[in-house]
Amino acid sequence: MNETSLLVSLPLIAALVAAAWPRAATITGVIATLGNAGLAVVLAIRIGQGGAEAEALGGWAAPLGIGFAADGLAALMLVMTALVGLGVSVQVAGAPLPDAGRTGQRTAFWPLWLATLGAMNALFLSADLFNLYVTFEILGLAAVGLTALSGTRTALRAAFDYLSAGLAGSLLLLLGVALAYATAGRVDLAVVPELAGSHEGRVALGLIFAGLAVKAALFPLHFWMPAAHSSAAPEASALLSALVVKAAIYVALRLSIEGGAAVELLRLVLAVAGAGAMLWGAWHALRADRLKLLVAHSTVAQVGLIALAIGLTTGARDGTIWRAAALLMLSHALAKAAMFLAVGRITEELGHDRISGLNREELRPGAAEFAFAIAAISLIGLPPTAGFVGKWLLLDGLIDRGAWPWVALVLLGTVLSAAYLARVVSRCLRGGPHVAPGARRPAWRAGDAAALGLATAALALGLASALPLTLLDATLT
Amino acid sequence: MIAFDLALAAGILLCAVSALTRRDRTASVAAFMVLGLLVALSWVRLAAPDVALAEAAIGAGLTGALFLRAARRLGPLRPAAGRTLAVPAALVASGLGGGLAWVFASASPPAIYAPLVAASLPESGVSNPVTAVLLNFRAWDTLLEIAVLVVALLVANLLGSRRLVPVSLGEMTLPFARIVAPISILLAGHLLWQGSSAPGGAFQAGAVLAGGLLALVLAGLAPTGTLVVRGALIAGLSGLAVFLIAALGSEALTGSLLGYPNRAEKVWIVAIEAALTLSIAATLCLLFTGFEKRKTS
Amino acid sequence: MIAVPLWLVPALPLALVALSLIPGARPVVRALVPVAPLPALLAALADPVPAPVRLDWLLLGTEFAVTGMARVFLAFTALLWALSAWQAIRLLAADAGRDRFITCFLLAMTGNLGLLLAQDIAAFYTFFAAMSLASWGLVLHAGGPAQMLAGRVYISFAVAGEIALFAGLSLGAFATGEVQLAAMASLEVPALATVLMSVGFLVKLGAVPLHLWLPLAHAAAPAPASAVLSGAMLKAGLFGLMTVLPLGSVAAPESAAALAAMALTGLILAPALGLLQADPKAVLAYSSVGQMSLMALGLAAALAAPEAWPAIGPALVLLAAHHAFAKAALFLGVPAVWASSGPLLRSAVIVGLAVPALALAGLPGTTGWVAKDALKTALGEASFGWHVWLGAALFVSSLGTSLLMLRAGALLIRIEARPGTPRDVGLPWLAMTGLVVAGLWVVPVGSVAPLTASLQDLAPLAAAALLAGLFVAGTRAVGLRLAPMPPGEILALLQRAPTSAPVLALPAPPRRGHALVPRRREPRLPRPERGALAILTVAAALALAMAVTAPEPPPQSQATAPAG
Amino acid sequence: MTSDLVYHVAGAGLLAIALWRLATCRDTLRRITALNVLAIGIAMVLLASGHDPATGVTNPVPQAFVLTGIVVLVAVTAALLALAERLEGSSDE
Repeated sequence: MNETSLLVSLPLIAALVAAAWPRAATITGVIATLGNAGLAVVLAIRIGQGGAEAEALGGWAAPLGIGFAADGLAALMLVMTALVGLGVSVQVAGAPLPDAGRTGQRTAFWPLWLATLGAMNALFLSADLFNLYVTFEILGLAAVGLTALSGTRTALRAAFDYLSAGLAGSLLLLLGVALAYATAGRVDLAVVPELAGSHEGRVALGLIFAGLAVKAALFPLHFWMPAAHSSAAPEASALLSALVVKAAIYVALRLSIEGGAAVELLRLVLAVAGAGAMLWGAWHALRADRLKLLVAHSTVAQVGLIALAIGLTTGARDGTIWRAAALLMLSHALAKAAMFLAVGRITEELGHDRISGLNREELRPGAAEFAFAIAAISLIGLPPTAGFVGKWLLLDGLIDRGAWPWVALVLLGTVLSAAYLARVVSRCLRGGPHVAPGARRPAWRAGDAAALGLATAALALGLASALPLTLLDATLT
Repeated sequence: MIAFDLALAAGILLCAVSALTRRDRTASVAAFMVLGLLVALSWVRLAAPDVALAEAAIGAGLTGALFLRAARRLGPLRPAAGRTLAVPAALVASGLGGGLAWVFASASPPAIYAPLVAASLPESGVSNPVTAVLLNFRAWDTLLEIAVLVVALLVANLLGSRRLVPVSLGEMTLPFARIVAPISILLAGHLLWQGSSAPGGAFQAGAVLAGGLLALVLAGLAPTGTLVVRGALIAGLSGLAVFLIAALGSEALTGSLLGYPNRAEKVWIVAIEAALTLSIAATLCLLFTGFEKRKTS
Repeated sequence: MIAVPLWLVPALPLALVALSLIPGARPVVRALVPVAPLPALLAALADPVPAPVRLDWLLLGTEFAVTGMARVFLAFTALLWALSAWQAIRLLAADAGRDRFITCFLLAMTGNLGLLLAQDIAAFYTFFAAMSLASWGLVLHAGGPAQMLAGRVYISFAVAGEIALFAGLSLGAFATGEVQLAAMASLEVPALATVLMSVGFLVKLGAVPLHLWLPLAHAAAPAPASAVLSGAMLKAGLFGLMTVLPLGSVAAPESAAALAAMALTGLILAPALGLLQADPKAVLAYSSVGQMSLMALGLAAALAAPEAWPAIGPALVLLAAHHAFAKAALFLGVPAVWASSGPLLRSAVIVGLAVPALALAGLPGTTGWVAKDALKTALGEASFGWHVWLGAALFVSSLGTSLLMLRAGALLIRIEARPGTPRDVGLPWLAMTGLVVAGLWVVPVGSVAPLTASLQDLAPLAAAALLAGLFVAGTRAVGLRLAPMPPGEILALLQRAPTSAPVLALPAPPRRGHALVPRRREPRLPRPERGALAILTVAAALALAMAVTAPEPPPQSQATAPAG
Repeated sequence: MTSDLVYHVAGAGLLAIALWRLATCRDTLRRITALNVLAIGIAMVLLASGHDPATGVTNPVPQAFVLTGIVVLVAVTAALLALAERLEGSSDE
């Protein structure tokens, strides 16, 4: 049986099992996540060696049927999802259950996460615009479930805003797909260059990108995102921020590569919006008074950076900048998941997540703070992390082109990200008697393993960045 | 006929405005349901009877019922506080709408799908082209669509939305439910069976079946124990399970995901559709009734 | 000689770091720390030099090789790390934080050895950063107020230096399109990049006025850490400068003058400030500032007169190696003094310490004299505007060093023995003293020409002795007593305003009482319709923009591109 | 003037009304209704595009799209309404 088929069906089957038998949910979830990681790695190795693969589902070829396109970019995203999923799964499965209230939360987590995983896998492989819309709907709904998991009023409010904004976004996407059909008569992904050739088709692409911008929380359509990501449970936030947002960015990147030089205008919009997001997110992260809010705003800024990279890709498929964008997506996913998990631990330990109250009694920071610091290094883009290699490639490409204003913007964004992350890291290093009354060091010692593992992965991927880059070479050839 | 089309379009727009501006919640929902029915009618005019059936049953019927439930629970519309940018919004929206009307009207899709469908229909195992597209050519879309229903079920389960308390609708309820329920089962079976050759299919059948079940629930005739809810949940999940197993099974047999074995396509499709019908009915029912019994204030 | 694969040089200390994560393996790690630099030593002494190693999967494609003068640097660096590690594990055997210290020590060692081998800028920078940042842990080790202050100053300078270095390397790489470190010395590298890189290295080298961290850090760190900080890591800055400056290819009189100004300031300022110190380690640190300034002066001369570089280069390497051994021997000698309780033993140790001190002062017949003479000869070949000052500068340097050595000796004689210091901390010191005598013949510096000593060479020493004698006699006669000055002049003065005990604990958050109470403020009411309006506007704008821009003719790839 | 054009315009009109309402109204239920109207509008323009006035048949593929869209929408609407009701219920917690 083919890995792609298993990648898309196994998580969904596991989601059904976990939903039907809540008692077996944890074990099912862990096994499925592990299996998914294995499949993704096997597929990535095969694509890395043998090049991109295409498959027509049911034997019906592209315009009528739906195709799967498994190339290097898709494989990289699949592995990224699998890795982050693995880390978060370990965290959720290993967490002790302090009270009965969390039992229900945890059993409800697994089917939602597995559905998210299945939808992401299907989305990365899909080569059909309408099919993408349907996967977005699964993803959006499951992500809202994850947001609402903690059950607090703020989380529910954020989940509602998230779902209604997400639905508006996907309806815009659907409208674009409808117009694409009305223009070109078909909706497979290969239609994009043809769309870019006519006025109607260009409008369709514009609507699709507007929908994607909502889904990706791209400035100025990010209004729903900080609330959703900061009010959810830490594990859910990790998944939402690290993975779910990437789905829309991935599609934007894919369309941008497919469309080539003909979608120059859309790319310019992406780049400008990305620059705006970088500054806006950084500004709010600098002013945030809660740790989770800071991290959520940093997602806005980082997504902006990635969008900027996608926007500055030249139409050529052999350019370097889109590789930089892919690598930045990967590093952001790993680092941001680690960061949210670490924040969850810090909050659990201190009993609050106010940045002003982060000082610890003794000077020695714990493992969670350490994980946060490594993740911060990767997000800022210091060597030798994956974030550094991504930014390096981006700057390299930009300087090659002589795009100095963009270089300055990227550097400014980097400095700002260093500034807002330093707010946290420096405080963790300071001493002071500012431990909350309810503070306790949780007995669960292994709780930092996932955050540390993910942060280390972001670090190690920087050292071994040749692996993802070779994999990306197998894209769209 | 153009006069009829124009009148219909005017009615549709009127209903939409009414649904979105009436201050009375019930009236607004009623307008929305009428809008659904008129839209279904217009789609019959556009030679899309399958979609019209689905819109009438699901879009107007079930969604309307959901809205009614919510309208009762959410209480009256509160006057909006704060300034809204009504005029600029209206300008932008009408500009976008006008532009879209122009763009859609000026675009004429090249005939790419029609010849392909016509050529492939004999191999699909069914003679209704819509069913062929839904369950054979683009069955993957349909599978994921069922997954959306399942995830919605999971979210509703997570939220534990308030269980519907059967209310007595007067003396008519019981006989009404007793008549409607069996009819809906018969109708669902008919729709399901004829779906392979004529308008109809799993979604329409499932929606009709769900309507019958809901009539029973509302009349207080259906059992409402935890076990029943759990059984309904399993039934709701089973549709996707069957579809996924069929997908993987077909891959094992033919080497292609959702590529049914030759000359057995119809059996596979009808089997999947049967499972989907039950599962859709259960899912829609559960989405309406909710999971957890809470005190209603 | 055993052929060592070069990747083993950074990998062995790194592997020990990884091993030290397992609590049960830590005694083994402690025992193995002194052997960790062994591959580096073998690689440096191997003849012929080991083959280069390419690791394409690492960073941007990494290459390790032993090239040119890196061999000498590698040799003395490895020796220094090995002997310092030996003393560190003995000295800190009973210290609670020894494992943390050893982890930082090993990381810094990895960085220091690795940067001498790295051929590409990414690996070089990574190793350099690892060295600088891990040394922070060495400075902070003892955890007292002085360490906290030194740590804060150190990390500020280190990070600033790292940023400058990184920016310079990036600029250089973008300008040349090369990621090879050797390309950074080419003439295509913009001046700004060279300046930034140099600033990064000058911070490490401790050139005035970027030296402020140095006396603080050296005084605060444990003695073996000071030995490697001063002996090995300062040399990394010199090594970096020798790598990235366009030495020997083009004359840069302005840059040379600027560098020379820094160096001359250092030559004069270091002894002046160092003499006022009360801590022997701080005195030694100021002497390092002076010595490094001398090396910077050599670089400045080479910048001014490129044709003299072939002579100056080897002389600088010689001087670096000599200073490394001598200064490390002095630092390692401090614990040996602590360990010597009886007056007899004490005087034996002081006599032993006189060997590196005299070598540093340039007593004829010692390595210091050989090295300084080599530099003097080399500088004599250069001819440019201000070369007439060089002789005077060399004299001042020797005089200053001699005075500092006398001061350090006087302080060392008086410091109290610390009972509990293991006796065997003296062994690595003895080994290092042996290297001071014979080291230049161990490390592959090339031929050291036998020289004849002239009476003139004794002049600085004699002058120093005279001055010191006069000073001591004068103060005795007048009954004057000088208050010692704390290390780190300007910063220390700033720090005078007393801060309460834990220095690193910065002021508490302003709203002390409210900081922890979650504010029950309801968040601002969300305005979902504003979001929808934004979506609508963006969609309409995008659609309009796409509609009015001219559609391009369908590209050629249309026919060939079924996605993937 | 053909009937297709009428439905194109009607569909676009639904889109405009729904988008306008979405951008000016804060009430949850009304917003959900507006999203539903938006979806109906999209379905209508899609079907009208798929309709071939010459032969009088509508292409089955857009029909399938619309059918899928209807089912997806009822699922999302149910989730949205459940959320809205929970929010309303927990307002005084």
